[in-house]
Amino acid sequence: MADFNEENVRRDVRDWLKANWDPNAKLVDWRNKLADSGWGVPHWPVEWYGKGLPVSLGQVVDDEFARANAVGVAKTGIRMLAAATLLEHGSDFHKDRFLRRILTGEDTWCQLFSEPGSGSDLAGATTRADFDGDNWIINGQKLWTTSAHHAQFGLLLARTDWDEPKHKGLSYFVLAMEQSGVDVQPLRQMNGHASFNQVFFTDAKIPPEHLVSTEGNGWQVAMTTLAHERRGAGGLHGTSREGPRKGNIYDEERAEIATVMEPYKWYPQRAGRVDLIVERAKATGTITDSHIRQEIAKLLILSKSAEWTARRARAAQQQGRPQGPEGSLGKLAASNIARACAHVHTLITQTDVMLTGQESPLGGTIAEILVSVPATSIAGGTDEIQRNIISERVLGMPKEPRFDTGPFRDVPRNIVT
Amino acid sequence: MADFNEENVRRDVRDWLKANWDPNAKLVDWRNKLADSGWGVPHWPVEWYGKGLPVSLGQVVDDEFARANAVGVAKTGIRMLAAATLLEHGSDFHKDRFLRRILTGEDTWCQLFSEPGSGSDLAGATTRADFDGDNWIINGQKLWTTSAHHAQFGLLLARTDWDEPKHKGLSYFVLAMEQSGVDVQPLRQMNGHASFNQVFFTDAKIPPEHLVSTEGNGWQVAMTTLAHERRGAGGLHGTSREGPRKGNIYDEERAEIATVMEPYKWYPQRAGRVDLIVERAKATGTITDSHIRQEIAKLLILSKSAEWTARRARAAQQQGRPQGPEGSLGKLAASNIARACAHVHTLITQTDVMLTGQESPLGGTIAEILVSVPATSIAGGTDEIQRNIISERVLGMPKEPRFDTGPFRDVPRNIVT
Amino acid sequence: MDYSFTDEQEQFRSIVQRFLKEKSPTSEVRRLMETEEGYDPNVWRQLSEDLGLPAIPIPEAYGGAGFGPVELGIVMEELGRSLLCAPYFSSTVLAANAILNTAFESQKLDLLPAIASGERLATLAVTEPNGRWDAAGIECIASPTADGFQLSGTKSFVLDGCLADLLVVVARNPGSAGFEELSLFTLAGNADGVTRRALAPMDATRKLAHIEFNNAQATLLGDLGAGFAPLSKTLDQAAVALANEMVGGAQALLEAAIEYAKMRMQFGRAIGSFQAIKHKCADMLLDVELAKSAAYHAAQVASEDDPDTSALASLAKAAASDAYVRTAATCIQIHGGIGFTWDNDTHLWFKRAKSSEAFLGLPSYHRELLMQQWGG
Amino acid sequence: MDYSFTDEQEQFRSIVQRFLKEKSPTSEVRRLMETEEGYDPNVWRQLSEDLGLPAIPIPEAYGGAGFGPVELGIVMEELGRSLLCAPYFSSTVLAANAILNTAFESQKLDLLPAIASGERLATLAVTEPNGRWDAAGIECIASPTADGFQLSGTKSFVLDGCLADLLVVVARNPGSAGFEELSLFTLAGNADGVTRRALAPMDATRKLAHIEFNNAQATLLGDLGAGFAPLSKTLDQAAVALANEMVGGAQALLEAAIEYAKMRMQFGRAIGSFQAIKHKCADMLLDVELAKSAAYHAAQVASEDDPDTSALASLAKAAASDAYVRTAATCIQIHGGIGFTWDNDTHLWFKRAKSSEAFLGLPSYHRELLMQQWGG
Repeated sequence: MADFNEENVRRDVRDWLKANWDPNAKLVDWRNKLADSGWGVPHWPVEWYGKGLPVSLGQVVDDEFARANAVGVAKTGIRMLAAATLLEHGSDFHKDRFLRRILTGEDTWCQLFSEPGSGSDLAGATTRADFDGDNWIINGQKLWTTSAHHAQFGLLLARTDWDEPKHKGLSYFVLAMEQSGVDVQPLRQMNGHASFNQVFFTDAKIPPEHLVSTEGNGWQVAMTTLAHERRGAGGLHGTSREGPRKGNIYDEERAEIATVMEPYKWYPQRAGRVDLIVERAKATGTITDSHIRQEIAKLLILSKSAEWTARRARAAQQQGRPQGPEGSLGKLAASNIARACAHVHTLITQTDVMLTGQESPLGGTIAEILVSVPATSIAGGTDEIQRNIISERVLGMPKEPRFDTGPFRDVPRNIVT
Repeated sequence: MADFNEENVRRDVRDWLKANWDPNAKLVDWRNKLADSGWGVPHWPVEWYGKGLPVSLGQVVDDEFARANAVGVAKTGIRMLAAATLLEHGSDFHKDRFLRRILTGEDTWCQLFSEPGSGSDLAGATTRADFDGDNWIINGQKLWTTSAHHAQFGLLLARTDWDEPKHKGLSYFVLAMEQSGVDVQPLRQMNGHASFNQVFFTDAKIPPEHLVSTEGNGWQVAMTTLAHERRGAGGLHGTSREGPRKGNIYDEERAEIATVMEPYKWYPQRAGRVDLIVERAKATGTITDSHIRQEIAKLLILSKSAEWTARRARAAQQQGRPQGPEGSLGKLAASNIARACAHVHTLITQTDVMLTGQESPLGGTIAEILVSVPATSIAGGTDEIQRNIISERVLGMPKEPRFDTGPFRDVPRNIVT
Repeated sequence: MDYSFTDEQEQFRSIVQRFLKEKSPTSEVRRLMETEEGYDPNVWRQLSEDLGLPAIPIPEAYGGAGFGPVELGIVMEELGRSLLCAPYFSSTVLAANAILNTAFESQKLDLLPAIASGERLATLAVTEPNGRWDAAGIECIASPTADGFQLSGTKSFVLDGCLADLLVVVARNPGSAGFEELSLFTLAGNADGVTRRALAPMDATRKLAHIEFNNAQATLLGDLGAGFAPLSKTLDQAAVALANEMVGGAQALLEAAIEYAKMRMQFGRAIGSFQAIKHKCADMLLDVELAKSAAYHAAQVASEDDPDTSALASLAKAAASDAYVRTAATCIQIHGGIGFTWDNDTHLWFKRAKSSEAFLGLPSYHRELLMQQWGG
Repeated sequence: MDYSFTDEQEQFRSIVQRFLKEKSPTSEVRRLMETEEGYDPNVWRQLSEDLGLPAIPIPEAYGGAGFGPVELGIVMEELGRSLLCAPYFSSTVLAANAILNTAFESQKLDLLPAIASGERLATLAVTEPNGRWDAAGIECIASPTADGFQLSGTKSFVLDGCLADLLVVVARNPGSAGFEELSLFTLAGNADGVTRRALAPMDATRKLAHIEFNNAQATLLGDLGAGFAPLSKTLDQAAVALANEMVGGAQALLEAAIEYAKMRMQFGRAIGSFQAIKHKCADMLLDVELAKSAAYHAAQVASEDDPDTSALASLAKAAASDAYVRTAATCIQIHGGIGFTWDNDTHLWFKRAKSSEAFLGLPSYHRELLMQQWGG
């Protein structure tokens, strides 16, 4: 078991796939087989559906699955953040109860962290969890909850102690979404999509065994979830592989991915679509204007430089060097790129900027860019928060003095009605 | 005396000038006559060289002086700030001792407020004044002191109490510059000019009667000086009138003004010289480029809009309306204009940007612009301070919490060596 | 040149502001922008009868109130602030001015009184599917017939084009090109040979139409082929009016951002106490005040028929447009995620800012026009 | 494509950095920039003999060290950081590459070893008083004579032109124009018919010369009229080197600004604790790191002789130049009044940033070059 090497692993997984893989199986049956075998999440512990392989050898397993065109465990959406968090902080009860159905895709999860009154300041959550002797009773409101409307479970950050400082009064729960005290409403954005939900809790119930880690330790657990989110474990990992993929199981997987990816379909437009710029400028004839050429060039320079900066960060990581400043800059660069894109698309599109929908340029794509880019500098941490983080953590500049360190009860906060 | 009206005043000053004005007089003699008559500063009190006229009628007197081509009292440089401050806060001794020679131009003054350790935070001054039983003993260093090298007196802000909060431990003095404990050194700027001085105090002496107002009240007195400075009472009021001006007194006045104005000769370049842009773009042939046309247009729009904004503020003032936000924006607008000018001058000047001096474009003017504009967003209050003022005083946004309200002794500050 | 409003003008502004505050809360804006016609006829009648706003720029001789660009600017600024959904820009600013600048006396007497009273809704159709705002971009043809002219071609981005009773259309003589031989014509919105279709506007508060003319019978306004100068003047007047509308919208956004920043708490403080937010707000104020100065100045020179009006109209359009778009983006940013939601009102002004940026030509187009006049 | 430096390259950087830190403190920069020749021959000798820096980009066959643009980029970045006053860019980057790209084998063997050893100082004269950096701007004429060519015309902005032993001069055939019939020539700096005069540079650490050629006898490098391609390649290589120099300077400014902001107290706090300053620093870091990526990437593709090198050289020049100028301005702003004084070192880099912005062509020129290659 301890003697892993690439050759052994490759042979074992190849043999196992040869013996077991069937593109006409039912998706859940196949994934149960993966969970039992350990090949679905080989870097997980042997006790919990894995094989205890080092992460580096995971790539070998992935390669073999790709070679065989074999479908893997469910990985899209919030479910892998839930799994990672529970593996680190959950009890055996939690692992036993939740992990298998995460892998099979039978349960969908959502993240219940942000609130109307706590955005940048996530630890200022005021959704309350009060223990009534039998259950935790949840009241409050969460926001920006992707996929809440079809999730079975939510990762909930709620306040259990109002006399502790704000980071210490929070607890972390697994909440069953399908109950009467939970009301999920779509939240429409200014671009017309409703990718997110608002979730209202009115005396929703959580049994005591669904508390993760200990009471008051919720912020630490949430940090684990957020760290995995930053590393890209959640959300957008969901494009099916292309290739000669015919068979029932592929259809089932495609449907699963389509559902999970639905909220993200405008994300490329949110980023500004630098890829469209030069072709559009040619098509509209604006590429001959020296002013527009300058603006396009500035955008291309920004975008390429950001791309190379991300690669520098990745290269340093791969070589095991300490991460330089270049690793923290991507989000801020993306905001600048999105803004510059909207500006250049406007210059190129001219009067057609006034239109939207099918009849407008690129069947509405340009209009969608223009009304979506404002989200880039906000979602996942505003530019202002990013600049704080960069200046304090990367440049070592002194922190701002804080005014929210006393008992949370006394900290000035928003009145949410 | 109380019955002022425009007609009387105009007749009186005209008669008086007719009887007294002599373009061949000696400048000091003439100004002593002005001081005695009250016509030099007619809005000053009768007891102190004035006629107690309302400010509005001062314009009538100015008009008649201009009509007669008569020279007025000395008004350039810091001296009028000194006079205004002493008129408001000074004792009769101060007024008697200093005001006449301010008006005659025999004494030149300088302002000793800024220090190496206190720039934006003027109230953080650490130049100390300690009373030894006979005199105040001054030690420390001042900076950005225009004309200190030929001033007879300085307006000094110094700390007399280190246990009071910082605004309350300061006192305001008149310091005689011509003494051994005062060492004036020119301070060279990055553009090569040395318009300012550094002033070092080593046991410089001030007699007790040169304290202005009371001990510990220095910040209030300094506020008066600064308010007059903002209103434009000091500094740049010094271009001689043009016209058929022959006679000894004109020569003397011209020489006086030339000396006072010397430090300011690069100020037009500091502002960016938007006036040169279009002609330069034509001369260099760059005006045909659509990119450069856009940049020039942006600059012209900014500059004209700022000019009209200033006029809106003046018009409101003249009509006695409450000042709108437009009155506080000029300085910040000037920074944006200076920066945009430097950018456009660079675009127009191209490779010649590498040169300086006589052989370079416009005999060095362009080069001087490029190395002078960085001062615009700093001098007289940085852009950052301006934005604080605008957001707090105009927009009513909440102030930042302060950390310098305790005894000054305990306030973290710069170590100046 | 006067750099302030008179007391009468300030009073007039207050009246307009109060009316709009009552009649055009964002709940009404949201309701009307989802309708096909895009305005409330009742409010339009009140605005016409009680306040006489459609009459503002029209001389008394034609049933108007005889005010000038400054008073029109005041109305526009308040309309921009309140986002009132109404065919004011199309009928009062574009069509009325086009007729005033182009038509014979008898035509003005015939056409303008009903526009001034608000009973007739008119609009001006200049731009075509190519999106150009310069006269040389016009391809619509007016062919002479026995009893007038027949129009053929396509107009697009026509403000309230589906709603208008009367269309003022710019077209050219057959075989002509460039700035020459342009004329303005009128015809009823529902005339034979006219096919109107609503476009899907990014800014739902600004209804736009695509209009096809197939040998539609039309009446010539003024002299044949003399349309360039009056059209240019009309577009300059429209740019001045739009600039004033835009600074009103920008002001509304600025106020919303500041109000939110003072109220919103994060980290135990109002976010408005953080320099990052305070300094953004100071920069926004500067931006908006400078744009206001440009818009007011342009209205003033336009009222004096100053020869520099065209340059200053372009200057004001560019300044106000850039300031509006920037302010809208910053207002969303200060609101954070909330500012990106449909329920928050910021996007209503954001979209108006974007549509105004393009309407009558982008800022870059107007900067180029400015340079043609000031840059030699 | 590799996105990191090797351990050997990092080691090499450390050695160069240590040497420059010792030999080129700003006190030395200030001393040397006031001298006519603008460098310290002793330091140049050490830099040549001990570190072999002039040999870096020259192949071993010609007495060089045989390194490529990446190692040259490392040297340039450190030179930019330290502002060393020395004729490195002129001799090693411009002249050596021009000769390498243009000359016959025998000429390379003749000319390069002394440049590689640092004993001969050479420079390249391209630009003329018209300030153009494109080959079509060249007006200098090379007329054939019995024993070679005679140069006539004027060069300007020639880096270290008064100092150089050897001038490499770009000239064209009589009667030619545009990009055709250009050639490169060499002659001694003190040859007959050569009149050199120092220009007054804004950046005193970069000595510039105005050089007149009056029928000066010169030697043709390579083939007659084949100069365009090697000249373009040389200018691309120079742009890559300059981009790397600029990011070194920008990094020095960034570090100075942050150090000052952490140390400087106002209002009882380090100014670096104010968001206005912190956020400026975060933006500066982003600016500098993005420019670094562009500069490193350009050096890497240049070392692979990638056909996209020219586009990426222009991209890097524009990115680094803009970042450098912005960082210099922000560094002064963060220092406040102190940053505007002569005694504070910031202006040394500020002026280098401004001169580098124009040297080899402004960012706008390079953005246009980029678009010619990427924008169709």
